[in-house]
Parts: sequence; C-alpha cells; structure tokens
Amino acid sequence: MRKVFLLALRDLRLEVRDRAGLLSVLAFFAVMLFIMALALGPDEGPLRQAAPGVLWVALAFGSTLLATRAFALEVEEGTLDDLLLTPGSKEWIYFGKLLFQMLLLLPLAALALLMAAGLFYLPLERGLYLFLTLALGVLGYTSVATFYAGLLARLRGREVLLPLLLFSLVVPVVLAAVRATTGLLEGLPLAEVAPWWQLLLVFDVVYLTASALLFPVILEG
Amino acid sequence: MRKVFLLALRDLRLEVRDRAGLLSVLAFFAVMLFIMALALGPDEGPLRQAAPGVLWVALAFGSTLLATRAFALEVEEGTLDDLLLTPGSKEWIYFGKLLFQMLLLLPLAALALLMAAGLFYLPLERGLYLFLTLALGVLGYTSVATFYAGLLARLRGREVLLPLLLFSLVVPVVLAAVRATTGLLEGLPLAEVAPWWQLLLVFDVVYLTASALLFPVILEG
Amino acid sequence: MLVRLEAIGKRFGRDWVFRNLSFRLEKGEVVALLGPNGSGKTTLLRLMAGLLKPTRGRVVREGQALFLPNPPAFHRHLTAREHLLYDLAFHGREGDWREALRRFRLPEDLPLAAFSSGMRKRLALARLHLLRPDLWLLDEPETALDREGRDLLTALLGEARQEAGVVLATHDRGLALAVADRALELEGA
Amino acid sequence: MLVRLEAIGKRFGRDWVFRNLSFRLEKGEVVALLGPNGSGKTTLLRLMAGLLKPTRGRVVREGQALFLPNPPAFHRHLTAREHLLYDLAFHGREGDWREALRRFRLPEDLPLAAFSSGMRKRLALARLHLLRPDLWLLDEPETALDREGRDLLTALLGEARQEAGVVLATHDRGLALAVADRALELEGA
Amino acid sequence: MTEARKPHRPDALTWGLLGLGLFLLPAGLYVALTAPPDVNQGFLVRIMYLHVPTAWLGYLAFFVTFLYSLLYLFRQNPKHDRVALASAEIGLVFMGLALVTGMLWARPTWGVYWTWEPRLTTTAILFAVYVGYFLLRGAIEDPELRRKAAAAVGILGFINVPISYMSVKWWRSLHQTQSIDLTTGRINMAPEMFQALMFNLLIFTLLYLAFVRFRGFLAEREAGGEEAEALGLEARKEEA
Ligand code: HEM
Ligand SMILES: Nc1ncnc2c1ncn2[C@@H]1O[C@H](COP(=O)(O)OP(=O)(O)OP(=O)(O)O)[C@@H](O)[C@H]1O
Ligand SMILES: Nc1ncnc2c1ncn2[C@@H]1O[C@H](COP(=O)(O)OP(=O)(O)OP(=O)(O)O)[C@@H](O)[C@H]1O
Ligand SMILES: [Mg+2]
Ligand SMILES: [Mg+2]
Repeated sequence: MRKVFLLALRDLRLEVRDRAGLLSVLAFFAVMLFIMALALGPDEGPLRQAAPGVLWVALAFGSTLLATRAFALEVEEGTLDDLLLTPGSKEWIYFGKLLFQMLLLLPLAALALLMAAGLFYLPLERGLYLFLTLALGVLGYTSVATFYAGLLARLRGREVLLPLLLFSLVVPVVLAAVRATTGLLEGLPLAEVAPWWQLLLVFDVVYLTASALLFPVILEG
Repeated sequence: MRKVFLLALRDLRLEVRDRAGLLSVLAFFAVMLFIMALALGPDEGPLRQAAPGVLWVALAFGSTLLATRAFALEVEEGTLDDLLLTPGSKEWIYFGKLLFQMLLLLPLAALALLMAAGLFYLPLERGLYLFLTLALGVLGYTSVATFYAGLLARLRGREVLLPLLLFSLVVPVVLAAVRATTGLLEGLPLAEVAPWWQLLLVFDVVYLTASALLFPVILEG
Repeated sequence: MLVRLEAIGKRFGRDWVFRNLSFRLEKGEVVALLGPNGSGKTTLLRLMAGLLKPTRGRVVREGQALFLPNPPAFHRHLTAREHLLYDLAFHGREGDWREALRRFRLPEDLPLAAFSSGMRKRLALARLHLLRPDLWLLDEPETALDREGRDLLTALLGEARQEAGVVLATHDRGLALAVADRALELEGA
Repeated sequence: MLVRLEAIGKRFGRDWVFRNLSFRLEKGEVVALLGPNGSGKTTLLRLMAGLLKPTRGRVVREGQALFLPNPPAFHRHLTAREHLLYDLAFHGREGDWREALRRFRLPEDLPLAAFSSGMRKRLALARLHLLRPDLWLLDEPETALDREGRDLLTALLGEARQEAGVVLATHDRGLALAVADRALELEGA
Repeated sequence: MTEARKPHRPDALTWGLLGLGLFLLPAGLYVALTAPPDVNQGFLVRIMYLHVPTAWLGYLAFFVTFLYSLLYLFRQNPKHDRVALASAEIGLVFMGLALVTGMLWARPTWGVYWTWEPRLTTTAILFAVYVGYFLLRGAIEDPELRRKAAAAVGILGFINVPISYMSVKWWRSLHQTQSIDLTTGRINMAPEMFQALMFNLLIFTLLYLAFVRFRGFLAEREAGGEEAEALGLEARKEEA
C-alpha cells in the first residue's frame, strides 16, 4: 500500500518538475474547448448541446496522453527495468500509476468543467454531480488506459495499438458518461441519471479488477 | 536547398519506420472524429455545424504532436547537437523540419477531410477549396509550431510562459481557418471566403519569415 | 545457487547471439563476463536478470537480482537523495542514504539531469550499496569512473562478495583479473 | 590555431565549474583532458564545440568541429549505412562509407537500435573517419570498445593528427600517455 | 515446449461437424426463404435468418475466446490459447458477416448503410476489439508474452459483447430491440419465424464448432512449425 502512494507521489513530483506533460494537456483542453466554442457559437443552443461531447473528448485525450507518459517516461529513461526488478508482485505498479493519473486528472477535469461552463454556457448548479460523473468516467477510462499503456510500453508499434485497443474499451464508458452529463445539464431528475452512474460504476469495477489482476501477468512476459 | 530536402526525407523515413507518431496522429484523428460524431450525432444538423471545429482541433493537435516530435526525437536521441554542428547557417534545419511536417500533414489533412466528410455528412463538391484552406491553415500553424518546438527543445520546459505566448499566436490562424472552412461548407460565394484566405496567407508569410529569421538565433542560445 | 542457466539460447530475429550456454553462480563468487563487442555480454546479463526471455533453455534465479546498465538509468528530475529514498522504499529496505552519499561523494540536492557521467555511475553504485541485492549484474561498471571511483567500485565488489554473487561484464581485463574469481568468455560472431 | 579559450569561466546555477581557463590547440596536436568525476571535462568539450556558451570569457574556433558524446547519439531507426550517408550529405562531404563500415567491422543493414554499445562506439568512429573534421572533441572515446576497437581508435587518432587537432577527455591514463602530446588536467571541486 | 503428439489431420468429429453443417446449410437457406414475410418488412425480413445467427455466433465465439483466455492465464497451457485464437478468428468472420448483412438490411429499411446509432457503433467497436487482438498478436515476438497479452485483450475486450447486446436497451435506438430477450426470457416473434431462426442458428453453431476445431488444429501445426523452423535454422548454421 505504501509503495502505491510513494510511486504515485514520485510520478507526480516528476510531472510537476517536468511540466511538459501537464502543460500540453492543459493547452490541449484550452485550445479544444476554445476552438469548438468558436466553431459552434455564438448561439447558445448548439453550444450547450455539444458541450458534453466536447468535454469528454477533451478528457479522454488528456488521459490517454497522461497514461502514455506514465510509462513512456520510464521507458525513455530506462527505469522501467528498475521497477520490474523490485521484489514482490507487480500490482502495486499498476495502482501507483493509476493513482498518479487520477490525482492529476481530477483537478484537470474540474478545471476543464469550469472552462467548459464558461465557454459553453453550462449551468453549474449541479456541479457536484457533474464532477461525480467526471470522476466515475475518468476512473473507468484511466484504469484501462494505464493497463494498456503498461502492456504496450515495451512494444514497438505501441502508439498504434494503444488507441485502437483502448478506444474500443473506452467508448462505452465515454458514451455512458456523455449521457449522464447530458442528463444532468438538461436538468433531468437524478433518478433518471442514476442508471448511468450505475453503469459507469460497473465499468469502473470491472475494468479495475480485471486490469489489476492481469497487469502483473503481462509485465512479467 | 538539397540539405533541406534530405533532412525532410530523413525525418519522414524515421517517422515511417517508427510509425509511432504517424499512427498516433492518424489514430487521434480517427478517434476524435469518431467520438465527436457519436457525441453530437446522430442528427445531421449539429454534426455538420460542428464539423469545421472538430476538423481543426484534430489538425491543430495533430500538427502540434508532430512538431514536438520533430525535435523531441532529436533531443531524446541526443542528435540535435549533430545538426547544430553541421557547417553553414542554421535556417535549413528549420525549413527541413517544416517541410517534413508539411509532407506528412498535407496527406493526413486530406485524409482527415475525407473522414470528416464521411462521418459528418459534409458536402465535398468544393473539396479543392477546402483543401486549399487546410493547406494554408496548416502551413501557418506548423511554421509557428516548428519554431516553438525548436525553442522548447533547447529550453527543456523551463520557460513556462513561452509556449503559452506562442500558442496565442496560433489561435488567430485556426480561427481564420475555421471561418473559411465554415464559409465553404455553408456554400458562401468564394468572394466572401477569399478575405479569410488572404488573412491566412498574410499570417503564413509573416510567421514563416519571422520564424526563419529567429530560428538560428534561438538555436545558438 | 543464485542463478543457473540451463542450456540457454537467445535469438534476435534470425541471428543467434548464443545457442547453448550453461552457467551457474554461487553465493560469494565474482565472475567476469568477457568478450568482444557484440558478443552478447549485455544480453546475457539481461537474461540473468529476467528482463529478457531466452529463446531456448531455462533461467533459474534465486533471491533478488539487480541489473546495472551502462550508462545507468535514472529519473532526471529527481535528486540523488530522492532517488535513493524511493529506491529503498520500493525495495522495502532500510539504509543510511546519507552515509551512502558521503561515501560515494555525491551532492544531495542536485537534480540528476545535472550529474556528470561519473557521478551517475557513482550514484548507481551507491544504490547497489544500499539495496544490497543477492545477485549483482553489472554492465561495464568501471567506465566513466575516475581513479577514486574505481577504488570505490573495487571495495564495493569486495563487500558484495561477502553476502551475494556478482557477474560483471567488462572490457577491462585488468579489472577482471583483480576482482573476479573466474571469467566467462563469450566468442564474437 | 583551431580553438582558443580566452580566460573562460562556466557556471551552472550558482556553482562555477571553472573560473578562469585559457587554452589553445594547434593543428597536429592531440591533447588529453584529464580530471576526476565532475571536474568539467564534458562541459569543456561542449564549450569548445560551441554547444554551450561560456559564462565569462571567449571561445574562438576555426574550422569544423565535431563532438563525440559518450555514449554516442544516433537515430535508432536508421541503419549504419543510412546514418553515414545522411551525415556525409549534411556535411557536404564525399566519402567511401563501404570502406568505413568494413574498417570498423560494422553490419550495414542492422537498425542502430539493435547495436551493442561497442558497435555504437565503432560507428561513431567510422563517422569521424568519414567526416574528417578539423577539430575532434572526444568524450571518453575508449569506453565500450574491445581490444580491437581500441586499436582502431589509436590508429584513427594517428590519422587525425595529420590534418586536424584532437581533444579527448578520458579517465584512462594509459591511453592518454599513448596518444596525447600533452594533457590538460582539471581539478575536482 | 513439449509436444506429445502432433496430429497430422483433423479428427473425425471435426469432419463430422463440418459435414453436417455444410449439409444442412442449404436446408437452412430453404427454410429461411420460405418463412412467412413480416407484417412491416415483407420479404426483407429474410435477411434476418443470416443476420441474427451470425451476430449471435459472433458473440458466442468471443465468449469462448474469453473463457479460454481465462483458462490460459490460469493454466498457462498453449492449447487454451490456440482455442481462444481460433475462436476469435471465427468470431471476427461471423461478426463481419453480421455487420455486412446488417448494412445490407439497413439500406432498404433506414435508407442508409450506416448511421451513428448505439447498436451499430457498439458492434463496430466490438469488431475493432478483435482486429486489435490480432494486430497485437502480430506485434509481439516473444510467444509467451504474445499469448498472455492476447489473453488480456480477449478478457477485457469481451465486455463489449454485453454492451453491444444491451445497447438497444440502454440507449434509445433505431435498431430493432431484442425479440428474443435473453435477459428476461421473453420471445416476441411469430412461432414459424422463431423455428426457422433456431434452425439456422443450429446450423451455424455446427459450422462454428467445426471451424474452431479445424482452426485449432491448424494453429497447433503452426506452433509445431515455428519450433521446427527454429531448430532447422540452427541445424543449417551448425553445418556451415
Ligand atoms: C450495420 C447495421 C447493423 C448491425 C451492425 C446490426 C447488429 C446486430 C447485432 C449485433 C445483433 C445481435 C444482438 C441481438 O440479438 O440483440 C442484431 C440483431 C438483430 N438485428 Fe441488427 N444490425 C444492423 C442492422 C439491422 C437492421 C437494418 C435491422 C432491421 C431493420 C436489424 C434487425 C435486427 C433484428 C430483428 C435482430 C434480432 C434481435 C432479436 O430478435 O433478438 N439489424 N443486429
Ligand atoms: N546542466 C547542468 N546543470 C547544472 N550543473 C551541471 C550541468 N552539467 C554539468 N553540471 C555540473 O558541472 C560539473 C562538471 O560536469 P561534467 O559533466 O563536465 O564533468 P566531467 O568532468 O565530464 O565528469 P565525468 O568524469 O564524470 O564525466 C559537475 O559538477 C556537474 O554537476
Ligand atoms: N534488440 C536487439 N535486436 C536485435 N539484435 C540485438 C538486439 N540487442 C542486441 N542485439 C544483437 O545481439 C548481439 C549482442 O549484443 P550485446 O549488446 O549483448 O553485446 P555486448 O557483448 O554487450 O557488446 P558490447 O561489448 O559492445 O557492449 C549484437 O550482435 C547485437 O547486434
Ligand atoms: Mg554491452
Ligand atoms: Mg564527462
């Protein structure tokens, strides 16, 4: 357990010191939201309608970027071997990397939500629920992304395979999250949004357990 | 001149062998278009309206990725020094990298246009003009992106503000390009689209000359 | 027994680096791995560490192995102190990192990106010193070190011999003669 | 005169690597750069190459300089042949790359990602041999080479001396004695 | 790897299943073409007898891949991996058929070949998962890692099967909802149609079983061949 936190902390530290990844994700969010707002605006109707989609595409790409980096950095510096040669089983690497990403992505997601609210005329009264949706969706996304990034870290064609493999697992999550977000923004009663949350939760649990169980196996190969 | 072509050729070769960058850009286009189509669809109206924005976000992000890679690869492998130690002045490096990216991005842009047309129900009768817009926009974007990637490569992410500053240079290009694309898709007469092209052309010329002149200076730093 | 190679063969693409190699390392041994460029020393070390799989045959390992690549790999944005602390934590070990830094004459708070090649090598040695693995796999550990650094290395290898086994790949036959009990010589292609 | 350092000083952050250093290299000279780890050998070579700017003083250079870092830097997806061909083209030089590959015993068509560390070093030497710069700046060129590789290096340095100047940083005093005309010794911190 | 016995030809069961399946195929087509037309769709409904069984068998095949991938990870027996591989390959073919027939059906009924609709999208994604499965296999050289990684994808990717199946319920959709709802066990379909559908389903299942056994046999031979090639290559070098 302690190792998980330490790894996440170390990666956060590296990311904060490097800044490159963080900044490029932020810049991507900003540019994406800005351009889409421009393309769809200035009327409120289409802007609002498109907002959940735009927000989720931005988040999905942001997390793919970070997930890739989480392992690419290790491979680049050659330090992945060191991680592989630590004693004991390897789940903690998975959880550490996952935690690292969640710690980075949650604030980023909140930020993206605020930016989207500003640019797309979104009501933020249900901000908390929106954030809950974001958290659930991001967790589902990230759990798979981390797994695949680890699986592919040492393979050659990784940049091709990652989007393909990841995407197919993640689209359902994104779809459910978009629906939940849309529901919240349209002011549907929470009871109608809840099934989407349940669905997201199911995805999260399934992906997390499956990935955590499979991760040590594939890292050994 | 010959060196410029050779450098572009070599980088293309590296990119094709590595496949990572190329395919991740392609995958990015595909996934982005796909998710946006899903999020905004299935009705035709919003899809069409969002198309230029989506297309340009995809292109802008794709070229940023490639531009960063164009230098990141050299820095990672440590070969930038070799380039710096070639005889003669250093503009050719800038032009070589720029050419490399244009050679990669133009076909990719055409492909993205086709994909967007398929997924977003875009009419392609004015395909040639659309492509012209893409070319102008991509050139403007890439000229700045290349410059900034070269700068960053040397600075190693220390100056946080600079990328943001430079990014703001690029937003006008994207804006003009989105407007021109929207105009073309809405079937405006060419005379009404032409000013946007002129604007794009001005941006291209200004950015290109400024970057080419400044590039040797920053590389020496 | 720390590591045993049972008739292993390793192939990259269609070229065999070696076809049939058996080897056994006991605790307390220091073995030099010699051979011309491209003969497979680095490959063999990675096989012993379990970072590569043999194409044929079997590698049996007991205890904790550490592999020191050349040049050593570190996170550029950490300082020496931080790196050692994380390493200790990940390996679940305790150790006096202050003493290690002092012994290998390393600055505490300089980010590793600013280290010279010899300082990186020293840090790698300090790391081994702290983590005290059972099996030390060292790829050209003597390069980049100055005279004092080499003495530190020799002393460290002496300590390692007490409680562990060492395989070290090198082109420096002087070093091999001085520290190794026996040598494994690979032939070139 | 190939390169002249005029009372240069170099500082990273708040630490001076050296404060006042003058030096002059003529054609036909081979100078060994010695000094403990972290004394500034690599930094000095990069200053001479113009890849770093001195904090103080002036570096004057004449002719084409090449810097060989340790480990050497190459594009992993090219083959040795391709790398040499591009290098020749970028430097606007002609040269017999086939002969160079043969001399340094390198495979033509293996991507550099699959090269062993010694093979990379040999390729770096082949590159210098083909590009024949006026000023050779070599950082620990002898490491990673086997015995044959060292002989090739010594021979190459002999040829370089004919028409160029060499500064080589090394920890190998034997090599320094064997090939260098004089030595520049940097003090440690 | 120890290979106890290398079968040189597929066994009788495989041939039997294949024979029976192929023999019944015309009968199935006959039943499908003589089944009563639908009230809304008329004779177009006949595509259903191809569309639905292929889709279901695709699901089944991916389920088998899922099971054998799990088995492989527990037992580390390459045989399980070969079954998973075979089943995924055939599942891909069946799913491809379902997509094509669906598109052919969509053109006359909805007026387009394709729309961004959850069932279609999720089915396309499901298809993509197993394309990825094969690309990944192709990208990994080390056989053991290849099998493990493929198993991981076979397990994780399977989640798209229930999603594809449930998509019509979860997202308001253009596509037909289930007439035979496996979640509630309700059947909303004319009995004749149901019988015809079941008959076709049976035939395709027979074919599926035959194909998997056949493909598994081929994979086994390939695996043997890889080994032999490695040894042969070495033998040749040793001679030289
Ligand atoms: C490319 C387009 C299509 C795709 C990818 C597709 C996919 C599928 C899949 C995967 C199933 C099996 C899941 C299930 O049984 O619920 C299915 C079943 C079915 N599809 Fe399609 N389909 C397409 C087009 C159509 C069209 C145009 C129609 C008719 C208007 C249609 C009618 C049906 C029917 C009736 C079922 C059986 C549902 C049941 O009885 O349970 N499909 N389709
Ligand atoms: N980018 C940098 N930032 C800060 N300090 C640096 C940087 N590069 C080098 N230094 C410092 O400058 C000093 C000299 O480093 P240099 O790499 O030149 O040493 P060296 O003589 O080549 O050592 P070695 O024998 O270990 O290769 C070291 O103390 C190092 O910490
Ligand atoms: N990833 C790889 N792909 C293909 N061939 C490889 C790969 N890694 C190593 N080789 C080949 O294996 C052989 C042995 O390489 P290795 O790095 O083990 O040699 P080495 O003995 O360490 O050499 P050196 O003394 O130069 O360090 C070389 O011929 C090399 O080309
Ligand atoms: Mg080696
Ligand atoms: Mg140095």
